[in-house]
Amino acid sequence: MSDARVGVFVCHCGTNIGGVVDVSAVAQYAKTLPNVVWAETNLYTCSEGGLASIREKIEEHKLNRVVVAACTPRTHEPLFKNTCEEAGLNRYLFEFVNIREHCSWIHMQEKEDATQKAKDLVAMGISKVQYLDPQQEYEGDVFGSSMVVGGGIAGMTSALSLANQGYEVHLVERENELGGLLKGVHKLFPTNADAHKVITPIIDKVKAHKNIKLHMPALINDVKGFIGDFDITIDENGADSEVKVGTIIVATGAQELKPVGYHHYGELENVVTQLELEGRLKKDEKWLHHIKGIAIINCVGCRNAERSYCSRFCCMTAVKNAWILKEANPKSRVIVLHHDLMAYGVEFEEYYRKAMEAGVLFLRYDFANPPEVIGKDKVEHVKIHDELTDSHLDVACDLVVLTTPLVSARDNEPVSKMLKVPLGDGMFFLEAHVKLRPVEFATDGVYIAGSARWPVDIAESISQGYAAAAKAAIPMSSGKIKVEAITSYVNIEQCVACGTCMLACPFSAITVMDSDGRVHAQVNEAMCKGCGTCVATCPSGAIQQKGCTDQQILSMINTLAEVGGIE
Amino acid sequence: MSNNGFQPKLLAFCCNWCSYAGADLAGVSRLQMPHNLRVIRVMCSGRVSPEWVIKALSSGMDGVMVLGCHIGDCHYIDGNHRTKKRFAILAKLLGTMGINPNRLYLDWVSASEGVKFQDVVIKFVDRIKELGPTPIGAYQGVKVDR
Amino acid sequence: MIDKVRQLVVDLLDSGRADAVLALANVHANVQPYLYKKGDSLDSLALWPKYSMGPILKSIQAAQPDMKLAVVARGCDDRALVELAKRGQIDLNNVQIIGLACTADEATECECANPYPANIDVGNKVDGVASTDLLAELKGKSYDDRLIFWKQAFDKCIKCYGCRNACPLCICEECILEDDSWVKAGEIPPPFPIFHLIRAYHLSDKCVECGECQNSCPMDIPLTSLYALIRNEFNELFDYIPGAEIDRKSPLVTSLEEDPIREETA
Amino acid sequence: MNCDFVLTTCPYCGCGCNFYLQVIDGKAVGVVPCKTHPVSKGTLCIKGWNAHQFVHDEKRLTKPLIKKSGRFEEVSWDEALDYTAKRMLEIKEKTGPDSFGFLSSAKCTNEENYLLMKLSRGVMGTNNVDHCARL
Repeated sequence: MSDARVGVFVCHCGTNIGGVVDVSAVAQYAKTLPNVVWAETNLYTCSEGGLASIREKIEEHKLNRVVVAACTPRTHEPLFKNTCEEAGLNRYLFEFVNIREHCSWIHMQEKEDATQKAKDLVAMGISKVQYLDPQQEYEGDVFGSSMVVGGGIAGMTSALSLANQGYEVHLVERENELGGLLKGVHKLFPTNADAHKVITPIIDKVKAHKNIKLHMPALINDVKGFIGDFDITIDENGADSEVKVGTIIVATGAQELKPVGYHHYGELENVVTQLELEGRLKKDEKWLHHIKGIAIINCVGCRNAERSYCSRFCCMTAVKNAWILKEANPKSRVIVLHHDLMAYGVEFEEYYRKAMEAGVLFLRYDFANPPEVIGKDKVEHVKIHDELTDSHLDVACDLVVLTTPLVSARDNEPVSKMLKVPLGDGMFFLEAHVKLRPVEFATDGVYIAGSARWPVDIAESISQGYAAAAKAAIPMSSGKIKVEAITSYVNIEQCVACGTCMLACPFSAITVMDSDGRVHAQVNEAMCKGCGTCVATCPSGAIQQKGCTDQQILSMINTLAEVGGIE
Repeated sequence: MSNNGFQPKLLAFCCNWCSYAGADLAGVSRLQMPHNLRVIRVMCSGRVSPEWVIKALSSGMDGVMVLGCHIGDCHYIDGNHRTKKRFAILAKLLGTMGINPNRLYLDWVSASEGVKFQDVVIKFVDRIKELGPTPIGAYQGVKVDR
Repeated sequence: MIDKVRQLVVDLLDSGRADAVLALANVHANVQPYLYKKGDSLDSLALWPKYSMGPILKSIQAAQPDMKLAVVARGCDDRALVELAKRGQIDLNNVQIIGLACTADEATECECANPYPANIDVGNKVDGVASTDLLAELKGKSYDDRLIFWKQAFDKCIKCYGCRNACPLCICEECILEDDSWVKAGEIPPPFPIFHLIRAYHLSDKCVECGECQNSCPMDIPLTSLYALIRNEFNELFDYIPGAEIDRKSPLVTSLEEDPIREETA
Repeated sequence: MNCDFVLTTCPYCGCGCNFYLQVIDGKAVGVVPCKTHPVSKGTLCIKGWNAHQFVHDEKRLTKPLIKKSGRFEEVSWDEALDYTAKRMLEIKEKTGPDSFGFLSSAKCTNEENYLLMKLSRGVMGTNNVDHCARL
């Protein structure tokens, strides 16, 4: 890069660097390095004075490369890049050398070695900066419309929230009515409100909303594109239709586990799951009156080798239904057999205590010897080993209710493949970060809410629905997305279209395609996150990463090998 | 044990989101460590080409360290999965060719593990001091008949 | 054995199931690759010495993609074709493979551990060469002694790039070993160990044990042994043999969930 | 489409390694070393591996040229040979046979090298003959 005119700015940072590293010696040394036309020291390069000096020197010496040796790029790089830009220099023709956190502060007793190390690091930075190219940041438009997949409580919440903000929402529901799991639920804990009284108004609002286009029953067949510009093919009663949206919210929910193989489920009459019980209660409560003994067995088919997780709210469902059964038929004996009862928070704990006061018995069993349901063609009695009193009971029962976990919806796999978003344990969707980005996928523009990610109750589904809608509104409100110019790019002549980079890309941002007769890899700048994993898999270097090309890094290695004065 | 004052020349590749931030934290906490290491920042440990490490070791570096995010913490989902596998086979190749694989060190340092960064650097410098200067350095164009 | 091959080739050509068959021919007392077409006499058909069929088939298919091709393939060719297909270099749908198993002598000459294709049409499976004296010796050496061994072996290298040119899986358009910023130009022997270590790493998930690198090395550098060691280590780490399964991606591109590392190393 | 393998000798030096030019539809596309050749036994040097590249290179000279007023112009073989012969004799006349030097090449066969030696000594009368046939 013979036409490079490099300016080097070495910072004292008061005594933070200057107290250990001989800053002026580093600047003097920098002057001797290739294509360095200016080198100076500043007391505080990040101060207004320091920044002004950079702008002046770029002007004065027609600098086309700037190296700042100071603190860490992770804090001050944007500041210095903006300064270069203000002086008319492309912000990507800049290299930051860390001689504070990585040098002066960690070698405070070894002044000469720290100075030598600072020289080496500056020399490496100067060699790299010569191979940097100017870059333009990719800017894409964002369609002001969103697609919500799944018409359960979470999906409807997101749809209504976005629609109320004025965005067009395409709500796709697989079944032929909205409501998801809640359709089959009788009453809701902890208020015992009727489920349909809660869900029906929401469904009506969704159906009535002018901004919500309801596709029901419908399935998504194919998803192309990226944040801001998704082309989605929907299969609606046999016909395919194309929809263009800017963001996608996955709210496909989950389904109740049918515990075949546990406690003679499906073999004996009156051995039912919680949802099946709720179905009967919804029809009529009269059949309860002649039920005398009820056993509710929790944790059926989970917290075991097959399914290690706890489904969070099924304990509360058990407590609710136990209480309802007890109140409907006070003389009956209602026993809840549990292995740790999850009743977190104030309301749930209160609800649990009321159920106890209402006379529901709570016995703890150990997974080692679970309750045994016995009967010829319908359930007759249940053998229980009560762990606390270490006593064996044999209780007459004419109804056994199995509390089973929610398991992932059966079409999570195809949806995850279409959206190229990962699945975590138990085939639930995997969010970008459990704490920092709970309602987003790592793939930009795709969000998640409700039990599709993890079994959650209604309150949590609703809050996640709002959160996902809020997140989706960010790119849609600005209408633009800007991608930092650190993405990878393909040198078409060198690429033999072996597809290795495509396979290695964590974000499926690379496709192998045919453009005017030559087959080669192609990077989608909007989807590429700039991690560079693809570049390291390409044996020929046909694909490179802006700001981190092999040539740039090799120049640093070669410089260190030649100058690296470690005595 | 310090191999008569031999000061190893070491190179490290740190990922912007975790190990580089861990190194910064070590700096902010003034955790003192040997001066033998020079750090090159990359966006992800998945970007570190094994060929760079081969180039560094062949150019006279006594040791190379690659530090990424812990598996599962990678900012780019599973960029570091590839890192782990690439350097597992590279370590074997180095051994086969006769370069002690301990001259290559792969580890995970999170943004909050300043102390671990210091510890990793100190241990690596000691380990290389024990191994002594790279035998390859002597071969750069110089005939060696041991 | 050779008559059976002749028969299979003739059937393929006469029945029209193949437009051409890539095999070997004895012409003017030399054995060469030869593209048999319908009506060609099969008298000249030859089987040994073997030539690497992968790259030749690739160039033919590139010239005429829709041609129905057949190829007489030994184990190494068969595996090379799988790895080339995996990387989009050839389309196996248009290729019919006549699987030829190597004889014991042929296996010994190549020091080959898997001297047979996936499905054997001609010849029968013989046990491969599990190890050689050199391999045993190398495994026993200390790191320093290995370095001296390979340094002295590669001191003879005249950088003819024959190992790379002959290798069916070296498919780059431009090779970084010819790039001055990677490997200093104008030096014979090329800088050690970067030249040979980079190629070793590039082939660590591709080498199909065809021995063509050593066969084309004018300086008799024991490359077959080097790559045998590398293949063995790769297989130990990832339980992966290049060329074995067309649908299995290289462990170096997949996530740890898809392909974990078998023995946990540092 | 036809693909042939044409046995030939490497043109670059005197070793005489043999390889097959892979010819697809009349165009040399690659080199396959001949494994059964007694000298090279399936190996080549860096020149041999790239010997096919100059065959179709557009910068390759294919017609005799004579520089007229500063520019090379294509001429017939007869005109080129007559012109060369005429000028050689004039120079020999003017400045004597030893003002000539003849350089042959490993690219030529022994017979051609012999003929050049004969031309130099027999016709032009000079001993200034040399050859680059170094390995």
